[in-house]
Amino acid sequence: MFVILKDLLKRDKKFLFGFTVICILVFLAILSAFSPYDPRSWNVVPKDKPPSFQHLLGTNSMGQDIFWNTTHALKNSFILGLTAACISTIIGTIVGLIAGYRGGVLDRVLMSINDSFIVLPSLPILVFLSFFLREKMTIFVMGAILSIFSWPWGGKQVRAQVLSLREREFTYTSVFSGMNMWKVVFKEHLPFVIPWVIANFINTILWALGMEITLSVLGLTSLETPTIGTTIHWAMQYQAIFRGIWWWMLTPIILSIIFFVALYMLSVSISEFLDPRTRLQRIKMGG
Amino acid sequence: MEKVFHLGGRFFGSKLKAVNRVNFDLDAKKPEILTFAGETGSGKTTVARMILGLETPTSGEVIYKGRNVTHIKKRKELLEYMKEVQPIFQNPFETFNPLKKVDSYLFEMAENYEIAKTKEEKQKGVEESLNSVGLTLKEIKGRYPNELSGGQLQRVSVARALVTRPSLLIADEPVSMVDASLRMSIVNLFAELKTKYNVSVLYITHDLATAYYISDRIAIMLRGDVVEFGDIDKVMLSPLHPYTQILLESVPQPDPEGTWKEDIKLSSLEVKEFSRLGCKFYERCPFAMKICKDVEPPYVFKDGREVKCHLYSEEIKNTEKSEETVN
Amino acid sequence: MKVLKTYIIPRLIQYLLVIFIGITITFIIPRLTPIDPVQSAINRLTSYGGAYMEPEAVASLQNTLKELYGLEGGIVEQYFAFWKHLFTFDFGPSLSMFPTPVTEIIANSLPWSFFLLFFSLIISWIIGNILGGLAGYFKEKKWSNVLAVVAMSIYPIPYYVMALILVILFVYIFPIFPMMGGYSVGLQPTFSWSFLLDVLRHSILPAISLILVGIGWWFLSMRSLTSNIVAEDFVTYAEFAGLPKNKLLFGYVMRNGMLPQITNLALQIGGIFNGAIITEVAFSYPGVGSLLQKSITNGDFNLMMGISVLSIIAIATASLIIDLIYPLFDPRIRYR
Amino acid sequence: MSLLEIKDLSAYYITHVFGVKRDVKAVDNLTFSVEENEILGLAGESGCGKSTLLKVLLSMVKPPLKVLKGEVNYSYDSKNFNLLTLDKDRLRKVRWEDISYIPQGSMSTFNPVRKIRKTFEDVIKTHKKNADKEVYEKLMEDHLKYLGLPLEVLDSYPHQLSGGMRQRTTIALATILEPKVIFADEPTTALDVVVQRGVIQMLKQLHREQRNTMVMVTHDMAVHANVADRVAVMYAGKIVEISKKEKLFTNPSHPYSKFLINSLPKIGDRKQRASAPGNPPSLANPPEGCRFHPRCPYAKDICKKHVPKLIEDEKGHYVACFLFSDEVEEGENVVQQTTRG
Repeated sequence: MFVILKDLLKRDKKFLFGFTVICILVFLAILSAFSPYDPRSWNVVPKDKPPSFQHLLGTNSMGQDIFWNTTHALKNSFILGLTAACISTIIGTIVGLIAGYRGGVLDRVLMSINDSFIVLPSLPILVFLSFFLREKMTIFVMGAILSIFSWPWGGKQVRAQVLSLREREFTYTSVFSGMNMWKVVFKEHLPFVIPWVIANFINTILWALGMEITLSVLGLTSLETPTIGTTIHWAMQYQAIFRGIWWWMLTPIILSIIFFVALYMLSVSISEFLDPRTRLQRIKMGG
Repeated sequence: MEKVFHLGGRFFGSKLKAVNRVNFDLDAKKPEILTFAGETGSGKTTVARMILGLETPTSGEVIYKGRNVTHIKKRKELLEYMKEVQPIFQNPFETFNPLKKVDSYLFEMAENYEIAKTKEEKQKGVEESLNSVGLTLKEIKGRYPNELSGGQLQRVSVARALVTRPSLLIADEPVSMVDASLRMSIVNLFAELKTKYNVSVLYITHDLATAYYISDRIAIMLRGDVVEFGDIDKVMLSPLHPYTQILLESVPQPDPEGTWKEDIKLSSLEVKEFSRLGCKFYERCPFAMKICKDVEPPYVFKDGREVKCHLYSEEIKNTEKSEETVN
Repeated sequence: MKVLKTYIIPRLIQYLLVIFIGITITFIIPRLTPIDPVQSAINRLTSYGGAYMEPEAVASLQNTLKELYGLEGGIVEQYFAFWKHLFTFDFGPSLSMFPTPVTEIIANSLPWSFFLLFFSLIISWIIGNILGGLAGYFKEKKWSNVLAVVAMSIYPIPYYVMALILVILFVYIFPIFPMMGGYSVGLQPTFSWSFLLDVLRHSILPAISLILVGIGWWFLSMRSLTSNIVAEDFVTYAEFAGLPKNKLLFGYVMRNGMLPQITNLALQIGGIFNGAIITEVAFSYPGVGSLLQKSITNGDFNLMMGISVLSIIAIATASLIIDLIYPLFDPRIRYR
Repeated sequence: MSLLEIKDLSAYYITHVFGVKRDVKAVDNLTFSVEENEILGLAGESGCGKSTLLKVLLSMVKPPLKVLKGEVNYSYDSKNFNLLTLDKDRLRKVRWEDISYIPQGSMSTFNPVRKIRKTFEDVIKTHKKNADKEVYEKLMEDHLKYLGLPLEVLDSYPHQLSGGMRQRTTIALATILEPKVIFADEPTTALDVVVQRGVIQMLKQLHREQRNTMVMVTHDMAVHANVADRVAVMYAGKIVEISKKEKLFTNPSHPYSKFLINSLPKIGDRKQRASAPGNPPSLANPPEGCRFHPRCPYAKDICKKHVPKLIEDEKGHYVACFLFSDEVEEGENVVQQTTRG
């Protein structure tokens, strides 16, 4: 695994950028465990102080240190993204595999449902749903809600991959070599499906975080747990821009730009690298 | 057996009879190479896939050593059948998973069909089948498909099929993707398998030259019908059916004088040929008669082979023969 | 005729299925959640007023609200009642702006949203595809890679963050554009030229933020599409025949690249709609988005239900229309 | 006077993938010529460089393919030029009007979203700028009638035509401006036997009546036997033998040609056929000296070190093998001992 990592870091600039940024952000998220201030409590530090040595990124009108607050925000956002991505990848892959392998009526039914979820505008329904669950909203619940609308993209891709693999000659070779269906799926087809699953996993994290920001701005998430979205929400609430407290609004904006671009670069370079066609070329090069 | 494909959209597709009442049998005691020849879309591959169980025929069935194997459900029965009947595919580079080592398939065969008890015996069995195709385990151990040439890969594919000592090989266009100069080594290999390991081979091809070189009997197919079926020399040296005649005439011969005599009429409406009621060759046949248009020609046994053509059927001979041809 | 059977009918069935699933979900959500909407509405009403109400008044209020929410009777009756209301587009009165029915409120904010979404979608689709096509065709050129990197860093930014960036840039640092609203305060909405100009000035910023992110996506997908098409036989063959560059680019490469982009449009329209709503909230542009925000702050259940149902129907219809015009462009489907 | 002269032409695929630099020596300093109004067949296995050679002769050179050295000199009706160094406009004019190209006839030789008529018009308009609409119509219809193709082909889309019909239309398009030289890259490989015969008949008819020169690439020796006047056999990027069709098929000289011809099965003759031993070399690092020596039963040690030159051992017959040239190894270099008459 490390060989591939070293390989990628050396050759693919996109991966280099994406990987380093994500590592820094993960490090910051871990750092939140040592934060001197409790993220939920207010008025812990003097209000509205510009960035200084004492408070690296300054403080906000709620009396919280922005730097430590951001580390917590990162931790929660990571958790949210990962839960949404895990749930939807599992559901999507299962649906994709069943539709791809079973075929026939089941395939048509699953795919029509899948396509309907893709076309449905998710925001109004998510708003409607989180409006009702407002009291019980935690990070994990939010992740589960978001995964309702993110699993179909994965399902569609996995099914397309499976359909093409099923017709390939080496599938028949393995069937006639006595391998039962499960062995064929896991030993022969999985290495082809995995790149799509990974790229999709990262894209789902991207989508989930984007959605979280949207919903928190509308005030529909648990506003006291700090995430990127809620920091923006409070900054807007306290009219940070009007009152010239630019550093309060700037941190979440820059943070989200780097975070999202890094994630996207990562997903693009991983799907390019793990894509069998290019991997085949690498083997031929004795790479 | 017969196979009707349901073509077209989800709800209202058109019917396409890919294979129309084909029946033939192979003698278990006498190993033989039987060829199914025909152009693309003649249904020869569909016949092969039906025997291998990859397609279920719409009507008719496949009997293997007295057992009806058309609809096998239980896995044990399927394994037994597959142990005896193995396929060889067309494209050597697609037969093996590009991301897996080539020899893994051979050991997979040895494992799943329990050809031997201990690991050494299995290794010996694999080594033996590789030697029977002129390769050694050392040569291909741990290699990826793209590190071997097309000819080598096709040999490994044959070796894979031989691990379980099958009695019937279904080879669908096994040499069409192999270079001309290496092609003969694979073709000779099939002939050798028949004599040395008495393995029968069902050879599916559009290349009549290699078919003539190795097979004992041949069936010429056109749009789902077997138009001529019989001993190789009879069918290829003195063909009766007009389609076989034109087919053999059109095969380019590798000697300078073998150029074609006169021009031929090319039909540009293939699809219509499929749905034609009478003889599928009516459109282009120089001897087409009125009866050929709507009445399906019967199978007639004439000097050593079966031919599906009105020209040779008894009751036509004395009544309408005199009528001038339509085309 | 054959096109009807194999292409159009399956799409219609899909359309009905989308609407069915969407509506059923919106129907189930309020009934699924533990808290009873009627109860929370009553608490809000009573707590605001502070006035003490006799038990009977509270009970009668409860019944009327139940009737309003369509909550009485078994689940199945509610479901059919719900569909009956749906066909007449009657979602009951809005709670925050009490007497006016929901459909009326949505009706006068819909044109704003439609205007913003439609134009920014078309502009970003056209510019994104043309730029992407050019970049794909001239893949080796320097500018094509630079553009790609730029697109890759714009596309993933979420709509709201993009909106904020533009607000900071164009309202604070270079105050050229107005910050909020659909038109200057105090102006009467007439069809005069000056009013239209003013509306335009207000909608520039939200449109730009939608267009920027849109262009990023269309550019990247079109670029990868065209770089594959350029390697196709018919392009190299036409190039060999000496066809002029622009005919090759537009007649051969772009035309074939645009086809999958039409189907993509049908799939992406839901996502772009989400973007439009949240951008409206950022600029408090008087469209469906701000309406949604108002309905959340006031806990206006009926309005929220109305917006969800109507947007589902609107988006499903838009996606159906795009799917239906696709055969006009692709002869391979028209002539089997 | 030969129409086309190629002087020590070399073209490699320079690939630089994942940090590994590799040159595939697809065409390795070839010198030969194509005579006026002949059909020259280019034969050889897959991966021997014949298609690459064709691309270079048409100067359709795109990265990663790169021409290192050599000239491709055309000379016909008082015009002669090196195609590789021709300026852009003249190249555009020459292509299709004088030199045209028939591809393999895969699914996508025509623009899938436009009618065949439109593609024909595009080509004709770029070369006959001044003419108006009727002239195009008439030119197209006459040409198709002349080749025996139904006119409704023009109004249909490529996916509506059968494989054979699409290939015949491609040939019609390639020969509509009556070019001097036609290059065909495996024109009949994707076709069935009967349709292949029809297409080859069409090519020969065009050759006879348009009096043009044709270079046809195919790996099917039997097609060469029925079409070509002379055949050039290629092996691993080099031409090993050029000979008249009759001589090549009755008694080939180069050992590789011998294996190639003897291994072809013929209907009606079951003589034991043998394949060439060993496997084709990889063009990335071909064997030293004569590239066939690892598989050649007559290999001498000179063959292992030096590359045989393509010499004319008989009138119009060329071969590149030390069996036929009397060069003897003198220390490091190779000296011409005596030249036979």
